[in-house]
Formats: sequence, structure tokens, C-alpha cells
Amino acid sequence: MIEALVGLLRFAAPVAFAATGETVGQRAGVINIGLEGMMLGAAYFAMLGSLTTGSPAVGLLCGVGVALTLGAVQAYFTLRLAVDQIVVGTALNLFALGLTSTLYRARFGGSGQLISVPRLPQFGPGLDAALVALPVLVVAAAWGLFRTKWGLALRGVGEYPAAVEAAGYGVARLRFQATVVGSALAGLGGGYLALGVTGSFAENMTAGRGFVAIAMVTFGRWRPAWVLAACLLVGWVDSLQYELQARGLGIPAQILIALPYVLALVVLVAVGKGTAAPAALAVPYRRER
Amino acid sequence: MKRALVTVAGLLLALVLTLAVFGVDVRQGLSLIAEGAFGDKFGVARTLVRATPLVLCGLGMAIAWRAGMYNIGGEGQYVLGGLAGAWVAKALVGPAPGLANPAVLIAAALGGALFAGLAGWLQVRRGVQVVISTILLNFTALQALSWAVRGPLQEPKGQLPLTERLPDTVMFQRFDPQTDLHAGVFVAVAAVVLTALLLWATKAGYLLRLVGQNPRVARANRVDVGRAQIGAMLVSGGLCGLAGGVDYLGLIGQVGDGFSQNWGFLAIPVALLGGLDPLGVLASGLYFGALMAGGEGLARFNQLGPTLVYVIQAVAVLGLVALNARSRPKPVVDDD
Amino acid sequence: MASLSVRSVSKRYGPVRALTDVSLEIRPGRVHAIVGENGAGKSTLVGVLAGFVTPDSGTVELDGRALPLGQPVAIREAGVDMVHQHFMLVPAFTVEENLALVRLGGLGGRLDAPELAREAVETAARLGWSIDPKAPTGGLPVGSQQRVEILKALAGDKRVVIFDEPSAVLAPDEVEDLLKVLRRLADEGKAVVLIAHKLSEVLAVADEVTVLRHGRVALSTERAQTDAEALATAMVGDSPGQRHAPPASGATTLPDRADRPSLTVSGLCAKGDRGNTALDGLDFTVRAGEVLGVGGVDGNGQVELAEVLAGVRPFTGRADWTPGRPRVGYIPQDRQSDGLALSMSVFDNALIAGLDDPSLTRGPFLRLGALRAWAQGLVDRFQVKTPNLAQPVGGLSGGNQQKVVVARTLATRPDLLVAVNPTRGLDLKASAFVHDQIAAAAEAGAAVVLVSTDMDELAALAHRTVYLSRGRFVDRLVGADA
Amino acid sequence: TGGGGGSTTTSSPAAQPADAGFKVALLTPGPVSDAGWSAMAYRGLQAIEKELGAEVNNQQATDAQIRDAMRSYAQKGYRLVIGHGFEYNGPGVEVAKDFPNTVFVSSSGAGSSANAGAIRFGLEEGFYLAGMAAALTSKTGRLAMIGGPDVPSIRSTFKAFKAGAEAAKPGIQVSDSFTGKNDDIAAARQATLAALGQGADVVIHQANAAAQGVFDAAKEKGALAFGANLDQNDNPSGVVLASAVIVAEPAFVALARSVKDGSYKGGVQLMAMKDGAIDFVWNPALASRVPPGVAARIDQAKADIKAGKLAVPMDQF
Ligand SMILES: Nc1ncnc2c1ncn2[C@@H]1O[C@H](COP(=O)(O)OP(=O)(O)OP(=O)(O)O)[C@@H](O)[C@H]1O
Ligand SMILES: Nc1ncnc2c1ncn2[C@@H]1O[C@H](COP(=O)(O)OP(=O)(O)OP(=O)(O)O)[C@@H](O)[C@H]1O
Ligand SMILES: [Mg+2]
Ligand SMILES: [Mg+2]
Repeated sequence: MIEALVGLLRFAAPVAFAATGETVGQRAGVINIGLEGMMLGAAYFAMLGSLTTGSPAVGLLCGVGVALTLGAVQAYFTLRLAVDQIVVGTALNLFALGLTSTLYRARFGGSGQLISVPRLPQFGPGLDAALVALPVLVVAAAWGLFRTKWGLALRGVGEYPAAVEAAGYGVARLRFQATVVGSALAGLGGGYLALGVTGSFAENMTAGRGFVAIAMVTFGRWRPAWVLAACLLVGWVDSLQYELQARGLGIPAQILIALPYVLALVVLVAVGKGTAAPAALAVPYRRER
Repeated sequence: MKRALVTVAGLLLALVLTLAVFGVDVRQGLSLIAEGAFGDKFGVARTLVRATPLVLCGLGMAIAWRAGMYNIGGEGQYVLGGLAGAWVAKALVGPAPGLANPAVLIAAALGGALFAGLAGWLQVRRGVQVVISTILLNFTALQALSWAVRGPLQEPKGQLPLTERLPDTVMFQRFDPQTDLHAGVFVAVAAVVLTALLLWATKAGYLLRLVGQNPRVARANRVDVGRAQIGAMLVSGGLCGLAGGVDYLGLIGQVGDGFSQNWGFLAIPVALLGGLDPLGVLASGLYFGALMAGGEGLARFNQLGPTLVYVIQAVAVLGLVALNARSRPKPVVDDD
Repeated sequence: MASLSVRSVSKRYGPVRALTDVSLEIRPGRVHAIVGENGAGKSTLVGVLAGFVTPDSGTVELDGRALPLGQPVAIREAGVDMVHQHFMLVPAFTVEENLALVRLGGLGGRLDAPELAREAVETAARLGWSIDPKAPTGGLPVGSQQRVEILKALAGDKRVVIFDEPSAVLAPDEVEDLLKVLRRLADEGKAVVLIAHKLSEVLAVADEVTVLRHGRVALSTERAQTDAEALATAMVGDSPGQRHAPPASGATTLPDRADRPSLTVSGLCAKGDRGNTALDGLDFTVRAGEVLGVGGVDGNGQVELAEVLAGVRPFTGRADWTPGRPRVGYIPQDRQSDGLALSMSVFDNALIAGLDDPSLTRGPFLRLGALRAWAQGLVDRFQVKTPNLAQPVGGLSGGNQQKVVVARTLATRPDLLVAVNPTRGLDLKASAFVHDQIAAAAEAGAAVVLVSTDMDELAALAHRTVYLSRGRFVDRLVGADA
Repeated sequence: TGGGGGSTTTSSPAAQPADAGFKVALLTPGPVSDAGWSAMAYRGLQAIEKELGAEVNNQQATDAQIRDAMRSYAQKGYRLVIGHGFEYNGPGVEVAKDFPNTVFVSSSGAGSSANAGAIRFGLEEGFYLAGMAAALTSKTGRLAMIGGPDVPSIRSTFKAFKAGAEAAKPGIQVSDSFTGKNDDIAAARQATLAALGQGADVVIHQANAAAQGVFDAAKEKGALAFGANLDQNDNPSGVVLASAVIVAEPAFVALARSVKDGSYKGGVQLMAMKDGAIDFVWNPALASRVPPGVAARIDQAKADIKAGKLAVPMDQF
């Protein structure tokens, strides 16, 4: 039972990490459509790091580092140049997909071998350090957003950046910090996919998890704990559909595979209009001179 | 004029830089890309054929984004267009083959339109942001396609996960049997003209732009903002669906799992690069089409995976938005 | 000793000289008013003082020490703060959170909003304001929001407090209260800078007055040594023809002609944006040619009433135009958010009024040539100062932006004209222009509903005035001495 | 080339339609880095290069790209274009009409002409043996099959696996699950865990690049697994009991040779165990996990298949 729960947690963890970071980002008005690319880039370099050093911990750090680098690019474009966030995110996704696939093919393409690298060491009922860190990070995100001065300013930036600027805190700096948190957690999510869940890599292995993470933030109404719950729910439905497939109920696999996405959509429709969305989400901030 | 020159120079620079960074002999790389894109009739045809869905979907994105609707569901809408087209074709090819071609196009546009309209409706009436719903709808559409080509739309022998191939008589005319270039490119050109007219010379297009720039002004002038937004999504999805229908009728006459080659996603950078303007979309669609075609040439005769093309595209988009950072139109997001 | 010395400050925006060689002294314990026409450079000047605008040249000294120009935070810490014309409040935050935001003193550490806001809440009590610290700010009436904004500016020990057009959004009794607060702050030894368009307010509270014209100081004087006439002259210059006679005060009552078309409203109810009851059973009639003034303290249903009449807000009850259906023109209260798409061109912003004109459209199509000629006609007729029709409207000054709204609204020759604070933030000349246009529209046969918090405006234009309080009509404005 | 693995596959763009050298191209549905279906074909292509001195080239091409890629290669003087999958058959036959000097061969498919045809790899035979071995090894009497995309070639091998299991142990339960994707390792892992959670203790996959997820899940649950397409016995998970393998090299080389010497005739050619194109390879390291007598039974069945005495079911597609 406990192991099943841990298994579910592990399966949902990559999305949950990324969604937690995205929650912080969106609270600051930053929507990171490039999450998928950050996760994928992190997954590749985490795998590479673990492979070359033999240390999954170092691998995970490599993953986070790469995601942070992509986050810096994102920040430069969205904050310095005030380019639309969705534009930059779309380009980053393309970039990461092209980069990782090209590098992977160059390095491993001809081998015909599946990649298998050291995974994060497990203890107890299949736990590992990152998995234990997940709830801690979720609590930290909630605490940081709602119980610290930084969080107040950050949320202000997501609602009405001019007010925070007038209060004396740089909008760009706060959004940059949110981008850093968001991309570090995206990196953790991608890295964990490679080193916590699979111990392996394949081209495009994130398979849309970054996009799902973005949807989960809305699903969880921009509150870290609820977002985590949303990730677990959708993860549970996703693993449930494999149970149903294995039971051989005769339902076409495609319909079952679509189940978690349809569920998320239905829930969003049911929750309906809410004022929870940060008012300045995805709105570039240009300081008046 | 000056901006056009800077743009062209920037695009070239993005290409050269990416090739150099990945250790490709730049001269050879460029000549491979140029040859793949324009070297001979095959290259030209390849470029135009790739540009066709990019332009159509790109126009769709431009319409939606102009109205402030961040439609990123072009992929799903393209797929649904193909599916709807295949469904109509299945019904019509036997009894009324003469009608099949236009009927497929209409069905494809309707399929895409309804799918995007759903996302628009969800935002307007239920407050679910289009950005989010179209992400989820993309996944759903791909699975729907996957199911349909194994179920109701599968070829009659029931062996392959594909629809039955359309007879040549139903498909678009091809200009040269050796190339894929088909009459569907005219659909794309017509769509450019019509969307330009829509945006700049009709009441509906004006309202759509106004709603995208400041929905509150529109509301204060008794414009039904929700209707304009849903309308924009319908047109947007219709264009993406139409792209699916055109590819279906023009290229392989079959729909299968891999029906969309990411056209719906690539259309976003196309639209942005084109400044959300139909003529700009035409130009950027041709550029991307050439890049895809040239990239295939590069991938085929150089050691690089076709995936490098994605890097080039991303660098080009980032480079260009950086150049345009100051003059780009900024949609105002509705805040209630 | 001078508290704040402005020395030869200049600022250009491209070809526009917003400020040219401006010097003045702002002294502690005194209210220093800055007046001038739209575009005269007032906002730019105080922007420089508060650090939001970096001047091209010149210095500002606070007690002999140079202010770090262009650095709002450092300037605030030095003791200069500003109440913005457009509120700098996060609507989704509670009052307490908004107050805490400016008192964080750095971003490290735990947030204790009630503690951080305590001083401000005490200040509020001292000023006799009752404000619920836990209320969401966005839900408060405008006057209360401004109080929050003022409380923000008073955080810590401020030496200089700047108010940019604070009265524009307030009802008369609120203005009165505000002026008392300004006086009180000055009496506490602060230097108070006030930008206002209403000379009556300026003369009521200021100790010193500086007039800006075309970015230069046209006059700087003690209050005692000037009057409205002199200030108005300094603002617009001496050139004949530029001065406007104040609008004929107290429009004549209209004979009640039953045969004229009229709007008859009965049992009108409507909900506000937050689902509150905004209008609670209104009955009235407006006839063609009549200007019905609607007064009252902001937030008592005026905007909702205007929106219902303009056809953009659902309602229950009856509102009938006889005979037939009226052509409605609507001048919304906030031109920047509801009136104009700032990044679109003057042409595009005018266009919305031309859509229903059969001579300017052909079926679903626009007749672009005809429309351009028509829009140019509007720009000429209403004297909108714009380089061309393609100019983004956000680049015009506030007065010219409002002219675009008024022009396109009146261009449709509406049967029913609904206007909300149509001269807010406009200078005398522009205000008079807008008033003339509204009066002319009524004369030409429009029924006008004029919602305004400005008693003078109502007195000047309205044939009769009704007052709203909590969504119902009351006899006269509570607490107003109009 | 998409393989990018080294300098082995470079070719100059200076295309001479004339027979400057013998040139062979490979089109794959996935990246040749997939450690499965496409990787296996890539090995075959490399063998052609090595043994025939051919100039080789490959590209990932799907759906709308297929015809264009085929024509491009033909135009550049390529004599043989192999499309690795059933979906290349129709386009190959069609394009072949315009390029009589080039041969278009697909892996699977039914259409053919003088210069177009198909090689049908009978991987079902390997899967059949795997099914037998799995059934005889299983302690719980439940087996699982994990597929990536739900395509006929994969379904057909799954049917053969099930048939082999039934033959060895009638009434055995075999489940199948599809993740819909070739690249989602985590999904393959979760699908495997779900199947194993319902009692299965032996699993076979058709998950290509995502197969590591299947093996890891098996390892985690103490189950055994079978490799597919390539010999995956040495997978570090240490759970691969045996692999059902396609040996593309001889088949591809033979094909290329027949094209080179002009003897290619078209038609659909079955390449199966008896041709040495399919094999079932035990993992010696796990020999102890195989119950006694099983190896012998499998050897017997293998011999029967080669001798044509045992017909393994194969779908036509
Ligand atoms: N950010 C800017 N960029 C360019 N020009 C500007 C900018 N801000 C102000 N201006 C111009 O500078 C001049 C002074 O503007 P300012 O806002 O200071 O006037 P103002 O006195 O506050 O007018 P109003 O009474 O309308 O508020 C105007 O001509 C205005 O158009
Ligand atoms: N020429 C210009 N170019 C760019 N921005 C400008 C220009 N002129 C004014 N602005 C900006 O446009 C806005 C409105 O200008 P302005 O200060 O004249 O309006 P306002 O009268 O103060 O507004 P309100 O309607 O609230 O009274 C300001 O933010 C100003 O900085
Ligand atoms: Mg101003
Ligand atoms: Mg003003």
C-alpha cells in the first residue's frame, strides 16, 4: 500500500516539481510555456551528468543548471526585452527539443543501446532524497508566497506590477527571481524524470509533461498544495488507465490515454470562472520612462 | 525596407551561427539548405508544400492572437481538420466523388473551427484560459486521431492504422507527377488575401483587433466581446483545420498517427515572426517552409539530424523578436 | 531654509520639450500647488521629484543634498514620496497588504502584514478615516482607495509629499476632506506639493502656486498675491482668443414638452461587478434636449447607471425610449482603460463610431477611403492635436485623448448621450471645449445624462440634477455644500 | 545522416545521377537512436556499407515526407531506398513508377512491382518462442506485453507471443498495454508496473527507446523480461532472460547485393528464422532462472519453425 503510494508519488513527481515552480512563476505574472523544453534539457544533461560522473546527485545538479541557463535566456527576453512570454517559451521548447535530440544522436545514436545510468539511491519504501524534498518544496513555496515579505512583493508583481515598482521593488528583479525558482524546479522535474523515475533517456522523453504542469497550476488555483494535489490526482488517473489496460477491459487504449487530459479539462470547466488567476499573468511589463 | 533588410540579415545570421556552433561546415551547410529549399524543382516544390500548412496555421494563429486569444492548439485543430475531412471523404467518395474535394475542405475547416471554438467558449463562458485548454485539447485530439484511424475511419481491410487512401480524382491536382506540389497552395494564397481583407477591411476584423487591444473599450461600445473572441477562435481553428484538409487532399490522401508534423506548433513562431499580419505570415511561412525543406536536405546529406532544424528555427525566432522587441504590437490581456 | 530646491531641470521626449529649465523652491510647512494646462509638464516635473522620470539636465536638492535622480527607492528613503494620479494599489490585496507592501523594508524575512500596517492604520484613525484593514482593496470605493494611497505615501518620516491630481476622482465632500488633510500635513511640517486643475481647490489650500506653461515656469507666487484670473492668464498666456469664458452657469430649465422623444426609466435595478446591488429601483425621465445631471459620491451606482443606459450592463426593470430606439453615445469615465485602445491609432480609435454609418461601410466591409476622410474631419472639427491619423492614441496628451473620445461619440449624433466625468483631468480650455460640445449636442436634440462628481460641471450644464446614494435617488448630495 | 554516429555515413552533396558508386538510403519512422526498430535497421544499413562498399545515407521520414524523401534519393542516383516500416510500402510502389533505376523496398507491406517490394521480417517467430519461454518460466501464470504505439506490426508480434504462451501452457493469462508513444520511458515503466501489479511476473515489450522503463519496472518487482528487436540480454537491469531478435544485416546485405547486381525482382519476401533473419537468444547470465527442460523445449520449437513444421501466426498488413 505504502509502496503503491510512493510509486504514484514518483510517477507524478516530475510534473509536480515543475508545477510547483510554475506556480511561483505564475504568481509573479510569468507564464513559462518553455517548461517542457526546460524539463527536456534538464533530463538530457542530468542523464549525461550521472553517466559521466557516476553520481546521480551531480547529474541532478547538471539538470538544474541547464534549466537555469534556459531560464536566464527566458528572463533576458521577457524581462530585458519585454518580449511576450508565450513567444519566448514556444521558441525555447523548439530549441531544447532540437538541442537534446541532436546531441543525443551525436553521442549515443549509433550505439543501439538503451541508456541506463545510476539512479538516485532509494531507501525505505522506495523513497529517495528528491521525493522527500518534494513535499518540503511545496510547503516552502506556499510559505514563501504567503508568509514572507518576498512573497507579498512577488504576488504583487503578478497582480499589478506598477504598484510594486512604485513601492520600490524592481519588477524585473522579482520576476527574474520567480523565473529562477521556476526553472530550477523545472530542472529538478526533468532531472528527476531521468534519474529518479527512469534512470534513462530518450529523445523527447518528457512527452508533454511540461505542458501538463502548466495546466495543473490552473487546476490547483495557483496554490502550491492544491497544485500538488492536482498533479497527484492526474498522475493517479494516468496510472489507473494502465491498470485498466492491463485488465483487458476492451476499451481502446487511445481513449484511456486521453483520460487524464480530459479529466483536467472537465475539472477546469467545472471549477469555472475564478478570480484566482494573477491579473498580470503573461503581460510584459515595460517601465514607463 | 530597412527593417526587411535587417530581418533577412538576422535570419541568415541565425542560420550561420547555429551551423557553426554545431560544428557544421557553414558553407557546405548553407549550400545544402539552399539546395534542399530551392536547388531544383524538387526543392522549390518541397518549400512550397511545407510552407502551405505553415501559412494556413500561421494565419489562424495570427487571427486568434490579434484578438488576444493565445491559441496554442493549432496542432489539435489541424488534426481535427484532417479527421473531419477523412470522415466526410469516407462518406462521399463512393456516392459523390465529384463533391468530395470541396466537401472535405469545408468539413476540415468546420472541424478545426468547432474544436477551437470550444476552447474559445470555455474561456468566454467558463473562464478557462485558452492557453491552458488548448494544451489539453491538443493531447486529446492526438488520441482521438489515434483511435479513429484504428476504429471508425480505418481502411477497409482493417490492417493499418490509416484511413483509406483517397483516389487521385478527389485529391488536389499536382503540377508535376514527380513533385508533391499541389493545387492546395492556392488555398493558402487565397487565405492570405482573405484574412488580410478580414483584418483590415471589415467591421468584424476591426472589432477583433479592438477586442485584442482593449476589450473594455469594445465592451463600452456595446460590442459583444465574448462573441468576437469566440469568433476569432472559430476563424483561427477553421484556418488550422483547413490546413489539415489541404494537406490531406494534397499530399498523401491518408490520415494516420503521424498526420501532423508539428505544423500547429510551428505555426506560432511563424505567426509571430510575421508580425501577426497576413502578408508577414506569408513571408515567414515561406521562410520556415524553406528552412524545413532545406533542413531535410541538410539532414539527408550531412551528419546532422533533422532535429537541428528546430534549433535553427528557435534561434531565428529569438533573434527576430529581439530585433522587433520595440515595434511589436502588444496584445492587452483582458483582466476580468 | 528651502526643503526641496529644483534647479534648471529640463526633460525632452523626442521633439517634445516637456520641461525647460524649471527651477523652484518647495518649503516645509507649506502647500505648494502646481497648475498648468494639459501637457504643460506637471506630471513630468513631479515624476522627476519622485524619481520616476530622469531629467536630461538639472539637479534637485533636499536640504542642500542632491537627490539621487531617477532612483525612486532612494528618493523615497530620503523622505520624498508621491500619491500617484493612477493608484498604485494591488486590487487583489487587502488594504493591510497594500500598506505593508511599502513598509517591508527589504524583502527578507517573515511577513507580518498587520504589524507592518499598524502605523498606517493608526494614522488613518488620527485623520478620522475608518478603513477596514482586511478588506480587499479593489472592492473599495475610489475615495477610500485614495486614502489607502495617501496612507502609503505617509509611511515613515516623509519630508515632502506630492499629490498628482488627487481630487480628480473625488466627490466634493471628499475633496474637502482631502484638502484638510493636505493642510494638516503641512502643519505637521511637511512640504506638500499639489497638482490640480481646479483653481478653486488650489486657491483654497495652497500657500504658494507655480504655473507651468509649455514646460516652463510661467509664474511662481505666494497664494496671497494672486487670484484665479491671474493664474488662468498665466496658464494660457495672454494671446487673445485663447481665454475661455466660463460656461454659462445654471442652464435654463427646459419647458416640459411632452411631445419630445424621451427615455422613461422605471424600477431600474442592476448589479455591480462584484454582484452587489448597485442600482436599487430608479424611476426618472429624460427628454430630448434636456441635460439630466447625476451627482453623488463616487461608488454609489453612478457608473452602473451610466453603463445600463449605455447598454453595456444588464438590468431589470424598464428603460424605454419613445418613439423607436435611440442611438446611444457613451463617454466612459476612464478614457485610458475604457475609452481608448492606447496602442491603436487615432483612426482605429475613432473607427468604432463609424461602423454603423451606412455611408462609411458597405455591408460587412469598411470603406477605408471614406472612413479616413470622415476621421480627418473629426480630428479637424474637434481640434485634436495629432501629427496624423496613424499616430497611436496613447502618444497624445490626456486632453487630446479625451477629445478623441468625445469626437467619436458625438459624431454618431446620438439621441441619448451618456457621459461620465467627461472633463476629468482636463485643463480649463479643454474642459470648456467638452462642455460646449455637450451643450451643443443637447441643443441639437440629444437627451443627455451627465454623471459627474464635479458640482460646478453639473451646475453649468444640467437642467436638473439628481443625486445617487447607495443606488437610490436622494434629494440632494449629503454633506455637499454645492 | 540522422544517425550521426561518426564519419561512417557522410556523403557529398555533389550528386551524380550516373552510377558514380552504389548508393543506398534508409528511411526510418523513428530516430535511429531508438535502440529498437529503427536502430536495428540502421545496423543493417551499416552492414551494407561495410560489406558492399556502398555509399549509404539515412533520414527519418514520416507521412507527408516519405514520397518526397524517396524521390530525392532516387533523383540523387540512389539505387536502393529502404523504407523501414509498412507505411513506406504504398509510397514506394508509387514512386517506383517514376524512377525505374531505383529499387524501393519497405519493411512489411504487401504491394510490389518490378522495382518495388517488401521485406517482411517474421519477428513473430521470435515472439512466439518468447511466449513459450515466458509461459514455462512464469510462476504466477500471468504474462504482460507492453507496447509503445498501437500499430499492426506490434499487435502481430503480441499475437504470436500469446499464441506461443497458449501453446506451452493452455489457459495462461496474457495482458497487453500500450503507452501510445515510443519515447515516454516513464509511461512504459508505469504501464509495466501496473501489469506486474496485477500478478504478471514475465513481461515482453515493443517499446523501442522507452524499453528501459519496462526493464527497470521488472527489476523493481522481481519479474523477468524479454528483449525485442535487438539483443538486449546485456541490459544493465539484469532481468532480460532472452531476446527476440531481428538480424537485419544479412537480409539487408542480400537485398542490396541483388539490387547491385541487377537481379532484384520485386515482390514480398519473408525473412524469418530459417533465413537467419530472426533469432531467439538466451541470456547465459540468467540461465539459472530458466526451469529445467525449458531450453530444450524452446530449441525443439525453434527447429520445428525452421523446418516449417510449426507455423507461427502472422498478420498481413
Ligand atoms: N513618456 C512620455 N513620452 C513622450 N512624451 C511624453 C511622455 N510623458 C509626457 N510626455 C509629453 O510631455 C509633455 C508634458 O507631459 P505631462 O504629462 O508632464 O503633462 P501634464 O502637465 O501632466 O498634463 P496633464 O494635465 O494632461 O496631465 C506632454 O506634451 C506629453 O505629451
Ligand atoms: N508623446 C507621448 N509619447 C508617449 N507617451 C506619452 C506621450 N504623452 C503622454 N504619454 C503618456 O501617456 C499617458 C497619458 O498622458 P497624460 O499625462 O497627458 O494623461 P493624464 O491627463 O495625466 O491622464 P488622466 O486621463 O488620468 O488625467 C502618460 O502615461 C504619459 O506618460
Ligand atoms: Mg499629468
Ligand atoms: Mg492629466
